Amino acid sequence: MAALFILLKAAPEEEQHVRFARNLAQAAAAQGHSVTLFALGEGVYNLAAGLGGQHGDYGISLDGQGAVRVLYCHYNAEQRAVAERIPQGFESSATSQAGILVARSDRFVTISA
Amino acid sequence: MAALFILLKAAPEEEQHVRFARNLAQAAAAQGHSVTLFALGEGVYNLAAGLGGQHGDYGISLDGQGAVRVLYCHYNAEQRAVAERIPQGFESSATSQAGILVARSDRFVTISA
Amino acid sequence: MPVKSVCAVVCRPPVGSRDSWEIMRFSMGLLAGDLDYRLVFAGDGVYHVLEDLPPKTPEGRDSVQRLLEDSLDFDVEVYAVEEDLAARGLQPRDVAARVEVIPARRVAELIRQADATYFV
Amino acid sequence: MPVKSVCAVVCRPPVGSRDSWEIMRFSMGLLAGDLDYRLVFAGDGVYHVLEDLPPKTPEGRDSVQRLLEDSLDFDVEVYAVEEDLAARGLQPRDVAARVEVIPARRVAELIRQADATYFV
Amino acid sequence: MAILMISALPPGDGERRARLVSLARDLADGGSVQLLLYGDGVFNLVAGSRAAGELAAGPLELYAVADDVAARGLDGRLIPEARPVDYDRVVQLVLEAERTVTGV
Amino acid sequence: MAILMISALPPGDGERRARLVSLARDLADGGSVQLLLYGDGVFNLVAGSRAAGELAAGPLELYAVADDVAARGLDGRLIPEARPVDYDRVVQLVLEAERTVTGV
Repeated sequence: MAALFILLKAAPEEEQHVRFARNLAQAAAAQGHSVTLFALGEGVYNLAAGLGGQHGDYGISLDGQGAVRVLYCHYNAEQRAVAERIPQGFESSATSQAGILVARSDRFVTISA
Repeated sequence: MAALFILLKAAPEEEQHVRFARNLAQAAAAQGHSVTLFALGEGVYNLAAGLGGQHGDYGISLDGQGAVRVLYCHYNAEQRAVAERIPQGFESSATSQAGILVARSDRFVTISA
Repeated sequence: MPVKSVCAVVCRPPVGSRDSWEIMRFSMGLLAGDLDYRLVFAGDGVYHVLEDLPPKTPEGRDSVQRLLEDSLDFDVEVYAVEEDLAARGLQPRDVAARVEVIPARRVAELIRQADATYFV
Repeated sequence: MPVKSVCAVVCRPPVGSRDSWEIMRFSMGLLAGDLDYRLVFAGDGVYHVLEDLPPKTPEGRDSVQRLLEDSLDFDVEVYAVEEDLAARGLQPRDVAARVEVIPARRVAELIRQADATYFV
Repeated sequence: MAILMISALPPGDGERRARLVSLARDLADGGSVQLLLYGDGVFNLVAGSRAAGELAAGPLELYAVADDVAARGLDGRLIPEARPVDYDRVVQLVLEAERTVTGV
Repeated sequence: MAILMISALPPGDGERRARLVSLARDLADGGSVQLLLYGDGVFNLVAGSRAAGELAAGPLELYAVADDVAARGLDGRLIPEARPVDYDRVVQLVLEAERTVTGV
């Protein structure tokens, strides 16, 4: 089994990238690989609770079915004032931790708008 | 004096567009023109309170110094779960109202990422 | 003099991002102001008028196809640029009904007729 | 086999959006993992290495110039593509100190040496 | 007819610039076409660049937001055809134009 | 050496595609280069398009995310060189590659 690190730097608006990141992460996890998804920049918006609103047609759920480890850049979340709206299951992190986790991974792919 | 309608469809991340919209709106208002700025899509994020966070280096203030009328698409704000974070001075609106306001304006410019 | 006519030129592809969806939705609002509104698909925007574009996205929300239908139902004139279709391997028979295929040079004419034009 | 080397190729312009700023900041974090990290400016990315780029944006925050300086101070190898500079009217004398100007074909070599490369 | 185009087009997107110049040619017939560049779009006007050559060859009056020129360290480096403007002048350009074309 | 490129490049951005193909040529020397397209990037593979011609002429193995092909109504319309893949196969491609190049 391998370890995969995915950097997601795309807003919910950019559905193609968020969808690709989510589906890649879930497929790898389902195969038994260790998967880390790190949300950077606009990517942190994907983790904020309540996306979709009453209309429910906005945002792609990143809930990892337990198997995908999801972290986000706390600095970016604070800038956007969404830090307190990110659910518990997602881990507050920093770019230095991301660097350490990349070094422990077998593959590192970025997904960006 | 003329009436200017500005559509802003750019996230805070896209600083060049937000800056241009703000500076154009403020200069026109300072000359005595009637200015309406309508935030659409990712543009609504620019109005959410708390942008910048503790670091204060993110987002360009759109507070209109009173002279610029600022509206936003309520549907887009709800999708992004930021409707309740938009300060009072900014008006909740819809695309149909935007259409009526465009028809009452002398110039209509869009600013988009 | 108030704005009376508006032209939207969509050059971005239709499915991957919500960009064009959002601006097409906004533009429909112009009809509430009784504005003359025309919609042109050029560049990668021509993929919007594919007859076979599914009405739903993988997540089940309405795709741009629905907005295109709505626009046509409200009698918005919708155009697609011939050369841009051809460069993308698309034929006139691939284009949805009621969309007019025009040569690229006609775009300038449409822009000259509109008080305000915006590219997306 | 764990990732040991990473190459970032920045092709977007430096000031108008925070895109490249964010990815340069992220990439600095790779040094915490003791990764070999190289930074290449190509296309519109070459404007990042302009000697005269102001250190502050109009709103007073640090510009990418500061991140470039930081990268160089941490001994990150920084490259700019000669052909892309020339096409933009920029001369080697316009380029900030410690940035190495390389011909375009060298980029492929740098990519072959890195386990993971990402374009921005 | 006076037509004002407003854009922040990235200089590396040569196809988009070609489309803009070609459109300007079609529009210029019997009138003037102005191009106002802001943000990273002002990089298109650097003297000696391919982009500036293409834009200067078109039937365009060229304007650049002066603040954005300064923010990129480009003072004194633009082609002479490019006129730096402040926001008061931008407002004037918008109001004087009979047609506006944005995001082009 | 096996190198995997992953991209959603818009078909209208010919310069970016030219850069990608040229890079693939430089990288292919003595190994294989795979290009996985997702999202609107799969439009590049439509039979009869300029983009597909350029990509098929390069030293590239071409892959397209099958879901994204279907979501655009393109089933049966891609060039024969393009192999549709599901996400299990995408995972395999990523893990088998010795080098990854993303966002290209």
